[in-house]
Amino acid sequence: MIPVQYPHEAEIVERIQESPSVFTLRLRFTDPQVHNAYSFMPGQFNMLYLHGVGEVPISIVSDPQDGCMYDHTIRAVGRVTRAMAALRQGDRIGVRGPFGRGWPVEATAGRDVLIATGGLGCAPVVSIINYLLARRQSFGKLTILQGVKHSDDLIWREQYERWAQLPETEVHLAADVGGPAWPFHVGQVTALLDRADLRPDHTIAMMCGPEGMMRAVTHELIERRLPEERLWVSLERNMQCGQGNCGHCQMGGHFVCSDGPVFSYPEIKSLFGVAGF
Amino acid sequence: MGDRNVRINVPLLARVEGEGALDVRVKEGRIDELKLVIFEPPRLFEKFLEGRPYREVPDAVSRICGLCPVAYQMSASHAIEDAFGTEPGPWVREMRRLFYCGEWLQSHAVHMHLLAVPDFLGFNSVIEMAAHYPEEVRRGLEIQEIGNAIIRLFGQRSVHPVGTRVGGFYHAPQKAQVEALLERLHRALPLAEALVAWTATLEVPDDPQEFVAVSLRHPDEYPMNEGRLVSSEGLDIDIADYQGHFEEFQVPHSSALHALLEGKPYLVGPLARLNLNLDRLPQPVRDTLARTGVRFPSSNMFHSALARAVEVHYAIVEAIRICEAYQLPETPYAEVRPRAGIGYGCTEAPRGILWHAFAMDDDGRVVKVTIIPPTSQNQARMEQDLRWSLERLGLEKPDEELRLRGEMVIRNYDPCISCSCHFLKLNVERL
Amino acid sequence: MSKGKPRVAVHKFTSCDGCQLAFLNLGPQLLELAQLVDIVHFAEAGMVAPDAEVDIAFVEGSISTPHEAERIRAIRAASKQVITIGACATAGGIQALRNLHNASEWMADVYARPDHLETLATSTPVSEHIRVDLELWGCPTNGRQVIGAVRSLLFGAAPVDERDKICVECKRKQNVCVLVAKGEPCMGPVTRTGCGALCPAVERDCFACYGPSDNPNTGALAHRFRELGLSERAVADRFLFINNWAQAYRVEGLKWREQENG
Amino acid sequence: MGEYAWLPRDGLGALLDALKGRGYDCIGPRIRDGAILFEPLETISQLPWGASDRQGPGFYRLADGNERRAFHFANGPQALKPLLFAPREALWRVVRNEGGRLAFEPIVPQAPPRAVLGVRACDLAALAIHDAHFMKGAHGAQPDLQYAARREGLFLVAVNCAHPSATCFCASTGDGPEVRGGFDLLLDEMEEGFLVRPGSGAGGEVLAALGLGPASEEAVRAARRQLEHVARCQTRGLPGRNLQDALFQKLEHPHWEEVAKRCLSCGNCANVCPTCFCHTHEEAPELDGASSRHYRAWDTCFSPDHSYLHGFMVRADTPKRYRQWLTHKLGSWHEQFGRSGCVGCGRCITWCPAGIDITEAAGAILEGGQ
Ligand SMILES: Cc1cc2nc3c(=O)[nH]c(=O)nc-3n(C[C@H](O)[C@H](O)[C@H](O)COP(=O)(O)OP(=O)(O)OC[C@H]3O[C@@H](n4cnc5c(N)ncnc54)[C@H](O)[C@@H]3O)c2cc1C
Ligand code: SF4
Ligand code: SF4
Ligand code: SF4
Repeated sequence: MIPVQYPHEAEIVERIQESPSVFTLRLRFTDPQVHNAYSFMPGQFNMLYLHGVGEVPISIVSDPQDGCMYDHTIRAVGRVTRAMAALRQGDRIGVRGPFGRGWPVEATAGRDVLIATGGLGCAPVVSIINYLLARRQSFGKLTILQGVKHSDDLIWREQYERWAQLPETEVHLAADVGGPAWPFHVGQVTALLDRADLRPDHTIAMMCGPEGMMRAVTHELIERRLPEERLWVSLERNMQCGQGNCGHCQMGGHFVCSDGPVFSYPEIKSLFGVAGF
Repeated sequence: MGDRNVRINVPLLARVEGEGALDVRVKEGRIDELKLVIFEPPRLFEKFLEGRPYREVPDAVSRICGLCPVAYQMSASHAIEDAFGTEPGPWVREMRRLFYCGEWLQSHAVHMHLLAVPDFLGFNSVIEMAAHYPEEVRRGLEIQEIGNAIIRLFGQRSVHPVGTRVGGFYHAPQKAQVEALLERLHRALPLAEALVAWTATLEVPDDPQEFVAVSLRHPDEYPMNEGRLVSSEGLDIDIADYQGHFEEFQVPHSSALHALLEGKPYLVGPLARLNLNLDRLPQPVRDTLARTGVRFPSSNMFHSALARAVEVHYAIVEAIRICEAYQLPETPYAEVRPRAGIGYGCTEAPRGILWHAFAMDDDGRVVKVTIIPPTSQNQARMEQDLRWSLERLGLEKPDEELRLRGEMVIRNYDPCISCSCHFLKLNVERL
Repeated sequence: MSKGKPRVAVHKFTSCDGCQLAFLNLGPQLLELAQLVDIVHFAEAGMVAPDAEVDIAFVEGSISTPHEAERIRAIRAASKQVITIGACATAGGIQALRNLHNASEWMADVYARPDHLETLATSTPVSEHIRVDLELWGCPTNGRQVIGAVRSLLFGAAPVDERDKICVECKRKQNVCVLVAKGEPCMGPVTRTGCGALCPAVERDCFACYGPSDNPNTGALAHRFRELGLSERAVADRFLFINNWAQAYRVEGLKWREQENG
Repeated sequence: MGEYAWLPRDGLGALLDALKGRGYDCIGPRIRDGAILFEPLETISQLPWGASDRQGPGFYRLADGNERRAFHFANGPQALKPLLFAPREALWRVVRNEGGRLAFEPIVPQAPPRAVLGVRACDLAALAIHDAHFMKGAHGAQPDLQYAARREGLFLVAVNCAHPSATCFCASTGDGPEVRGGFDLLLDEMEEGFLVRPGSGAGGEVLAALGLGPASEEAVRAARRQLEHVARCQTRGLPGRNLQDALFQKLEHPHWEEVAKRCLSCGNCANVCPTCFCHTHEEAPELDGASSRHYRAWDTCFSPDHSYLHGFMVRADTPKRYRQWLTHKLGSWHEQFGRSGCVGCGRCITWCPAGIDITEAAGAILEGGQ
């Protein structure tokens, strides 16, 4: 096991600017021992450390099978992430992880998979999408619903378009505010559910994004008779340690960093949407 | 010069605390008018202290000056204790001396290394100077830091320390802390001796002049918190009688009040103190001074720098003495029982006597305050010195040289312009 | 930040000079700092270029004269980042007590010829005049704060905004609470961290020289002070002191002052 | 009753010497700045002989005790927490070389073995929780390097309480006043001396080295009476041992707003609480930028950054913050640790500057049945 009480050096192998405020860092641990020992599951995250500035929790977006590099897609919003935006290929950062419980990959076996995301919520699910697509035969239909605030916020448009071409795969996009080059739906993600052809008793749903959006989708899906235990959400809370120690991420009795960040709906139902938890 | 009209405008005088301007009008080869214009945005401390409870006063007056907060706390505490009839006792008395040593060390070290010495050596700043005199600068910073450490021992921080209360201190340092400090003081002693020797080698203009020196004088100590007010012309009065002999008045060109002693400008500060209290220095300090070959009392104003170095040495020797005898007290302060009355406090701030008068009411609230800081007392003397020095330098000299000498003269007084002032512009008008 | 070393200025307004000492008391670190940044203006330390364009302008002091009000606007125009240092620049300082009184009357009491003085009726924080990028609180601001800000900016990151309560630092230092163990009217529960909880460490009450914290429950603390035996006037004094012009304190203090006056 | 040895009062010094002789740095209660705190202990004369305390909501004063007793006081503001989970400490250090490479290194304190005298039942109950949290990875964490280094070799001399304070309610939580385990040696203080009992191999060795005789049956009976008396003196209590379900049904109770009017959101309750473990991380780079230290520092659910997410605070106001503290401490703690997070030490009551009483708040919220 790699010690995660302190970071390990990683090199930025590649840096991709996805949109004016979003960038992807492709990382590789420099210590071969760490590199070999490291493995993760879709939905897990790392604590990324910027020298002298601090650490932030960031999901791993790459496919776990692509064992030589780990991608992180980051939106520059505040102190640490904005400073990280200045990183270039060849720069070094610190990485601790992987942390948390990822998506329930086993539970997808033989089922249709619905993935609903909002905002940059797509980052944590990209990994599971890639993971599933690499094991196409083991599950049924894949439906991807992605909502963004403004049409300009959509990153990875080509990727969505590529996925949309795959067999038994549907992609539906929506923006609260559309634009000239936006051929897709204008409005809430929930409206996309009408377009998707859902088979409630065969479907498992995974959600990620703003909690309001996830709550809305959850309610819609429950209305459509999806069993609660097949609804999965990925949560965000303030995290300092990443491993169930610092107490910041608690939501009721859960440590979101280690019990989650991915939860089944019944696990968190009682406090989901209660202001203050 | 004829009727050529020259105006030199130096936007900002460096290395003094604050902003002011110097206006010099030269007429027929003589200085016709000279004004040290101090623009101190008035902060009205004397006014807003009225009605405040005595408990707050040490914390409030400290904010008059970031360079000598201890001095303000000491003068005010003494004045209020005087008004209340509080006797803080021997432990507090000794510790106040130690506390004050800290301020002399830090303030003198800052002035010598960051403000004045670069003048003598021809640098604009300590950062430039450090490249050529790394050892000397390091030594200065070390002395400054030990001064800060003494202030922190009682007050937690060196600027606006929080440990002083009327009646003494809030908290007594632990013995182990004092022992740790003592060790540092012993290490600093040779630095201070070296500083005295080195300062004596700095080349300064040799230009004696006549002036009146004023300081406190104590029966058996070098003065800090107590004593009578004496002058080089035989004044010897109780501090309560200050206003009977000294006159404070406003001049149109300055927001800092000026003061005269029986109608004459006078000098306060290290040179005045040393000139008047040589016999109160302990032997080792006198010996070190004697080895420099410079004789005191001195009438060379530029010997102020050496006087500061001597006081640095003295402060370390004195601090060692106090720390060696340190005992934890039963209580670090005397209980205070407010009563109506007027009290006076006069202590030796790094820059000279700082005089306070506090009128208090029965609830322990302030009724009226008068504060006379050293820099306003030195102002008339500075103008006198500037006149003398610039004329001696020769008014026909280029403006730049006049300006440099003018600044040097001013800085030599270590004017605490925060207790008073701002931008220093030199306007030389030659008519 | 522009290429090469960032250019830094330290400006003084109405103040005691104490916050500039946060730099001058750095010791050897001051020389190190001078290697990392280009200190172009810092009059007290000998660098003079008040109008120079800079990346970071530190501003000490409140705005209390018409000339200062002009000067601060010029500094804003010439600086990428303006960082206020200390209670004067950030909240108007102790001298803002004049704002609650008739300043011209006061002036006449201190100076025989007040007409020789040019001053505003108020002493106000820099942020009432220009946009400020970062405020470092404290009377005085300390070296850790200024170095922390500079270092963060050198790393290309915004400095951390410290807004917890003094009590947090106080407990970390394992001080004995003076409010509980001595009944002192400690302002720690409504005051911002940064100093290191200095006052309780010497067995005395915090007097709020670091200004209001996040989410300050001034009303609850004022009531607690009353329970401890403070008069209405004494409660008002607690709030109307070093940071009297800071909104949270001003409102609470004036409330008690009015109650006292009936 | 050979179970208890008898240590005469003037033999306490021998115990201290025996501990020092085994290489322990000794820590014990001492008076500092108006309270009784755990401080380095050189001689037993430094113990608070003859001192006691009076405590109430938001109130603590030293008081006269009994000259013949060194432990005749109720716990002060600290438990063992600051000794093991340091209020602020560096976790790791990083150095960046010229080429931009980063070298990370954990900072593990050089902790000499320590012996603590005067540990109470509530302190030991809290210690068990922190051991589970920091060392045994109750929530999946790898063992905490710093905590573990200090915990290793900690020798605990416990004392049964003989003087309860008005804020104690350990009897109600079931954690005291009688010490039941987790110690190396256990003392009952009587006027003439101490009953001593070992609780571990190490404790047994120290005890054997002291060569003490057995305690009299009378002394044992007196000690028992003393302990029972202390338990009876406690007047405060919680409405039940497991309040999780009850509290989470009362999330909208108006009393949350009521408490918040008085609550200063200062976090003192959580900081003095021996079981609270929240901490924040801080970065402290050197000025030259080449190296940096990553610290952790005590934090509480009353701080703004505790629940901060970019652009949004989960708990921006005091009702939410106080509710988080109480529902975690008395509620969701059960889910996390299989017990309540409250050991009944009463510190949060005494050291709350506003004098808010956790037992009263819980009572008010659960009034009318759980
Ligand atoms: C499990 C998890 C996975 C995440 N995955 C991604 C991802 O793949 N891509 C991405 O861009 N963002 C992700 N985030 C959000 C990201 O961590 C925050 O945007 C980031 O911490 C903001 O830091 P900042 O210093 O730039 O912002 P500031 O607003 O300056 O925040 C200051 C500090 O608060 C804390 N903080 C602020 N916002 C959050 C937050 N949303 N979550 C946790 N801590 C926060 C951090 O300690 C941060 O340093 C994830 C968050 C979590 C909890
Ligand atoms: S002493 Fe003051 S700052 Fe410290 S905990 Fe008590 S109330 Fe808070
Ligand atoms: S404890 Fe309060 S008054 Fe004292 S230094 Fe800190 S902020 Fe200022
Ligand atoms: S309950 Fe008391 S100690 Fe706790 S945060 Fe509120 S005021 Fe502070």
